[in-house]
Amino acid sequence: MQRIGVFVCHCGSNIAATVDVKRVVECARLEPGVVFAEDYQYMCSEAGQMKIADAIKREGLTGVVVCSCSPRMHEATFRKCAEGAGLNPYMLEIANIREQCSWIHKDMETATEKAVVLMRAAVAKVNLNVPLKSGESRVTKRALVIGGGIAGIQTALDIAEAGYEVDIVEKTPSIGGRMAQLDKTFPTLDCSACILTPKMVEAAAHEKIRIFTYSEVEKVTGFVGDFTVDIRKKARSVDIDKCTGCGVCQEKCPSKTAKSEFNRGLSKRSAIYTPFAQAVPNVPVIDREHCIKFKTGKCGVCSKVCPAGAIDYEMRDEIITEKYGAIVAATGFDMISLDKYDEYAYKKSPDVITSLELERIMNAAGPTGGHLERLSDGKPPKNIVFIQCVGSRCADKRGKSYCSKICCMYTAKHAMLIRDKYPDTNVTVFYIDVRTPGKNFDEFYRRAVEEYHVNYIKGQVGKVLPQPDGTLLVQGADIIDGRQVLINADMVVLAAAIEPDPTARKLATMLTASIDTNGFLTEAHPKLRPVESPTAGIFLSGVCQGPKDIPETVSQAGAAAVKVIGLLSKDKLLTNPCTAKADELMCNGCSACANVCPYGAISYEDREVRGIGVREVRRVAVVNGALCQGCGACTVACPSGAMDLFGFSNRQITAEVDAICR
Amino acid sequence: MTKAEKQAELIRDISGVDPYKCMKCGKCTATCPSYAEMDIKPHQFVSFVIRGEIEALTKSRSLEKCLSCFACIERCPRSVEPGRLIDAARQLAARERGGGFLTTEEVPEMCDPDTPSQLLVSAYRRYRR
Amino acid sequence: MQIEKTAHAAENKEWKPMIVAFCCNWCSYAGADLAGSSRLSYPADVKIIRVPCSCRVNPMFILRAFERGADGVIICGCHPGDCHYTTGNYYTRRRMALLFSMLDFIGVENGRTRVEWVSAAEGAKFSATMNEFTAKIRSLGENVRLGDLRCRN
Amino acid sequence: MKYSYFPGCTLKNKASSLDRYARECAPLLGFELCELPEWQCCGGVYPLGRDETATKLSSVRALAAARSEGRDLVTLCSACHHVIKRVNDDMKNVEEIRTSANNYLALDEPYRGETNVLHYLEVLRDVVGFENVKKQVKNPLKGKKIGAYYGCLLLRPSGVMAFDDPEDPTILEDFIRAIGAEPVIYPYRNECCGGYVSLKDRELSRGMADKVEASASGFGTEMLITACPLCLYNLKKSKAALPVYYFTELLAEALGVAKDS
Amino acid sequence: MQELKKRLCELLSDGTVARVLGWRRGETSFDPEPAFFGSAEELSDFVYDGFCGANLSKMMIEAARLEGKTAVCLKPCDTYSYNQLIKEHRVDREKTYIIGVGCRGKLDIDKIRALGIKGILSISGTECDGDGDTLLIKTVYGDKSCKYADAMLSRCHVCRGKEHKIYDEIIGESRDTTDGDRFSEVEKLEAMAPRERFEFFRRELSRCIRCNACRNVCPACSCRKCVFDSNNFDSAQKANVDPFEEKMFHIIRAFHVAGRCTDCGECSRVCPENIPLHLFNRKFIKDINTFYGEYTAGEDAEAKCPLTDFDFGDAEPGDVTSGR
Repeated sequence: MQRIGVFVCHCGSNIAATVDVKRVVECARLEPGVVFAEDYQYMCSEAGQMKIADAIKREGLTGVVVCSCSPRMHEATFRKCAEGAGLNPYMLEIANIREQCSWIHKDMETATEKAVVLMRAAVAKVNLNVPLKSGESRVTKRALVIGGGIAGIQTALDIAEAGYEVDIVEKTPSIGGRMAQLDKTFPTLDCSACILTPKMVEAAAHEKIRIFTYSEVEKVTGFVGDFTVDIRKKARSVDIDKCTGCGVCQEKCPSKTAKSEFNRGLSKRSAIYTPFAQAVPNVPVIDREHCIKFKTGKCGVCSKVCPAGAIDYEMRDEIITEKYGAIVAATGFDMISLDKYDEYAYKKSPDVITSLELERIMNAAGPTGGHLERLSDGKPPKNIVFIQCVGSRCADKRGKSYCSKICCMYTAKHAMLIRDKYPDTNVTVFYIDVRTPGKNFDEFYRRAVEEYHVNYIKGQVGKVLPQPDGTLLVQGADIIDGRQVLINADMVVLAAAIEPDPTARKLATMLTASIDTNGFLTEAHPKLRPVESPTAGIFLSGVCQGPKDIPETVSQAGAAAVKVIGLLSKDKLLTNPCTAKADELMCNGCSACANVCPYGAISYEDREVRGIGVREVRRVAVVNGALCQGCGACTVACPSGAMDLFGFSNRQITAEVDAICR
Repeated sequence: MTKAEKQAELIRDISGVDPYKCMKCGKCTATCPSYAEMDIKPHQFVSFVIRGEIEALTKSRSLEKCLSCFACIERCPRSVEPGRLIDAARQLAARERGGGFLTTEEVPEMCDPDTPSQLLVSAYRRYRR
Repeated sequence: MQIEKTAHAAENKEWKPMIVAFCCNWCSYAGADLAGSSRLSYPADVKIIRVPCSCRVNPMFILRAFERGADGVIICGCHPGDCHYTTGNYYTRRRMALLFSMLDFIGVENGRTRVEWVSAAEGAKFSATMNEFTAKIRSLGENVRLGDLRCRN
Repeated sequence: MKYSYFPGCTLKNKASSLDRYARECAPLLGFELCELPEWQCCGGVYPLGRDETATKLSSVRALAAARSEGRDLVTLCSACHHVIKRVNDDMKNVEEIRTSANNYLALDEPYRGETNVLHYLEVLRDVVGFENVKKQVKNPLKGKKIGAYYGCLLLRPSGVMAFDDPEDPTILEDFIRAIGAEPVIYPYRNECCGGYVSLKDRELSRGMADKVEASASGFGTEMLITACPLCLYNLKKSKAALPVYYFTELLAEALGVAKDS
Repeated sequence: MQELKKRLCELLSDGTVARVLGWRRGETSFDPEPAFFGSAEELSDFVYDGFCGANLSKMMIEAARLEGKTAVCLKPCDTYSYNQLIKEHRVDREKTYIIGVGCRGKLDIDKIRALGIKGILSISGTECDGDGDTLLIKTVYGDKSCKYADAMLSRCHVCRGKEHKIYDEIIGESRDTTDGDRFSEVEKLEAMAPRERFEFFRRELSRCIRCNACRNVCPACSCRKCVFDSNNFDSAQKANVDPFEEKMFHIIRAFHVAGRCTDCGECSRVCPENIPLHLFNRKFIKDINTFYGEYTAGEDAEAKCPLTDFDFGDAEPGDVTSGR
């Protein structure tokens, strides 16, 4: 039996004016388990707290009920006070007789009756309270960043600058990501490589950062502060330590049929290759599918010409296992496939290209050396049509329901750059809406119209009809004029929707991080916790969470880094003690609880279960206290009631119900 | 409910189109092969239904000019499918006028020796009740 | 308890409905606090039980309340999409839709059960909801049907 | 392999060559078309209105008849194929239409969209296989540059028709290759010829057909093929006056089925 | 049945399985009971006929704990239950050899009695491989007969099909016996006034004697310890102290199996008071189908249970009950 003390606060006249506090005290004395009750002017004052602390010691209280304001106000205060007096803080409960009683009722009789009921419910609950202790878990002071684009690089740099070790895992042979493929960036038109490559080099040179390129995360176990991750380092076939990056191998490689991923398939590359000149690390990989040596066993040219002897055809995939305290997903995006959009003739005509392809064409290191030309005949285009929202904002099965966010701005950029460099070229943009919320964004777009006279037409394009003479007849609508527009273009650029990189889905499963219907990783709270995943210790950086431009990506990357630093700066993590726990004897092992857990906190183990007349190995649910946030979804999903929640147990809530309904 | 509102509802019922899904991109008009002949353009149909201006719709030349080629239905990114609205408006007009857009008397002179029966059947179905 | 209640009725005292409100800690309980600090009154018949999330409310608690003589049970949680635990209220929504439909099926007036989404900023909505719900329960009267289930078969 | 066969009104008179050659070629390709005993005209146009039931009944009868024969239902004419496939989809998925159609017809067993509707070309592609068609070809149409004209009805709406990629179809091109000729891709192959309005508004439809033929000949097409009697009629009237054939005519020629049999 | 028996003997003697779970001949020709058979000799008592309605899948939970493989005879409808148990990790597929047995509808002795046939001594025509439409019944009052279909369990009239959803081999033919609408009873009740519905359930449920037969037979209701037997909700069984508990029990029982119930109908089959308990389950199934899209528990072993799943656009509880 508990020894409970009840303390009723007057809150000046806030409570006492409407609730007969003396009567509440008297009624409290009659409740089972209550050994002491008193009232006081201001329970939260130092004197009030002293009264509670004294009573705990003097009366040997095992539980306390404070009838006062909302627990959201002073529960923490009173629990700290109880702890100071040697009582487990979770043995204290609040009966909210101010916000939920005295402040909303006028009649003293009614308010007092209700206050008594609320007090009884709290006493009934405390009778069933048990001391709870926050667990502790160790924090491994190292972070993992998955994805080596601008998001991943920035996050890693920020974490490393704070003095923590960071590993970057990147699946392609070089870090840099999509930003490395861009020519210029909006709204300032500075060169993408000029601002990105210094960061890539800085990351590579940073003593706290390790970079695993051509590598993928294979397996993740553990929980916040203590993850264990298997990383597959794919066989590069080139010894990263020996290679000097001289590039002779790429020059001499006889197989030059593979399509360059970096140039979006618009040019060819050798079988041994670095994706681009500024690659970090500047060490090539052998693409075994295209390598003659791997296909036929004969060749070996690269090995012969390599002055450093770095080529190793025998190299195998290697799995390394490492521990991390926090993981950041920065898996980025790709453009959607346009196979199903052939009304725009993307498959039929080489002169219908995506914006990212145009980005490569405009780039000095790109397939055309930076000259704007048609891929079909190498002629400079005179009429270019841009089509917006190809696959974005679609309610049909072909496209994506969301706005890809970056297309309006990069199209304005492309239009402006083309008009600037090739003033004779006519540029038309078909748009549905021009969306430019961002610093200096609308000004940028207006410049395209006002200074560069880009022809913006509100309307979509219905069909692009390739003509026998090689031009492209663009049939669009101008819905402001209410007419159809026909333009004889010689290049059409499609602003294809972006989608999360396909690896995000697999990764989400490994991390037990949730993804939305579009494949974006879900944030813990859309407003208040935008860079955290609902799974503790997993953070989100960049487009893997939702469409973003570069400035937004960088700021989110920084925010994710701060969250990681905050986590890694702790030696130990205190865990919320109000977590779920399964009664092994009753658990069916049916997985219903795990299916509703938003945090992946529930796993199953084959455990030897011992009880009266029972001793066997069973599959039972095990809650990881470090991950569980205590929502209780599992307790209701569990049919047998084996799953219960500390602090809000089935018996406690039932007791409250009973106390109210009597 | 006014007559116009009733008719608007009827059109929405017959067509199954939710005009509020339209984001006014104009792809229907961009794609329509006979847009030039139309007084009310395909993308405007939605607004007429929303505003309840059904009489203008049922009197529109567009009803006869629509080729029922389903291109606007296929390419509509919001699955609004304006072609259905046009068809529903044509239905409504045909039902109201009793005889529809085509009288039996005028048919023979429209035919030639090669006219496939399919054309006659479909014309009757499109233009008459 | 039953005897007491019957005696109560015999004395012809004014009947007061007994209403249990389960409120999630993050939104609705805070909404109730806001109703209080804004002095937006609602009947004292409503007694609130704080739960971490609406998804913590087990149908057993609801039936238990009815068993013990409650006249109405209302569950309040964060608006869909705003759950502190991301998805809790979506489960609540399904569970309660099915449970209430079942109670309706066996002939218990569905006005006695309700789910309402109340955010921490919606003190006025909390108060209005409770006023409305209490009025509804008053119009339905004492929970005789469940009483029937309890004692007269 | 036997199929129930719905020829449709036009194939019984104006478009008899579409019908006859299709039947004659079938046995050479290992299947047989068994005409439904009592079929009624499909109406030529799929009624889009959700409250239209009466206009869908003839299709339902044909579909139910095929079900009772336990066979898939094959059609040739694009319009019949379009109408019947879409009605079938309604009967499968739209409860109101299913209920009211069944109430009207009072069949022994309500029809619920059980029949599989196939176009002749789908049989060639998915059952026979174009490689096998190719093996049967006796007189390959070597060197002929043929433009496929799809029109609207076979392809759209793709969700229901599921015939081919509505924007980049390949079935007729594969067919053309199978009979030894060379397909020509031109952008108007899936644009409308204006067939439905050619009775009332000849000028409008003529304009459409002209565009199609101009585009096709611009890309070097020597002849057009189609599966639709209405398209054929309409295209034949256009300015460019390219020869237009039913695909079955060329199939018969390639397989060596005598032209005048 | 001979073919089935022969095959079972083979499986036992070649060591493929350590035991067989099937039905043993009862005292009469119409009360076979589920039983394990450990050897070919024991199989002499094995029977499989129209009265073998019991769903054996639940017993496979027990079998999972035994050494070696168990061969189990599952009818098409039983396979749904078995799949559901796989999904809930209650049975061990690796240790199970599933023989999909043919079924042409199972018989209900009470249905025959209800036809006015009393003093039954024996019944023939019940073989599963037979195709006679008539049952011949020897009674103390002479020979009687009735139609096979008229003697079928109610659930067989709304059978979900003759397809086994999971099996290692199939022995015997199955027949589709559906001739009724699964939800018609539920719909009939829904159409009643609330008062009438209330009276209906009060009448039915007042007969409940809390024998727990429904709970014990139900393949979904398979908790190691039932919530009604635990102290966690202060709801441990107290013999009729509070009659509300019976209602609570049946509502909660149905709620706990909602989305998991395969509608096998065993609860109603075994209820000694003939309470139509399946109505609760069907109501949930119907609601789930209406609110969240068609779902058949146990159709496969992967699909997510509707109650541990959600959609952002789900209906609100208030809309649902007010029939909106």
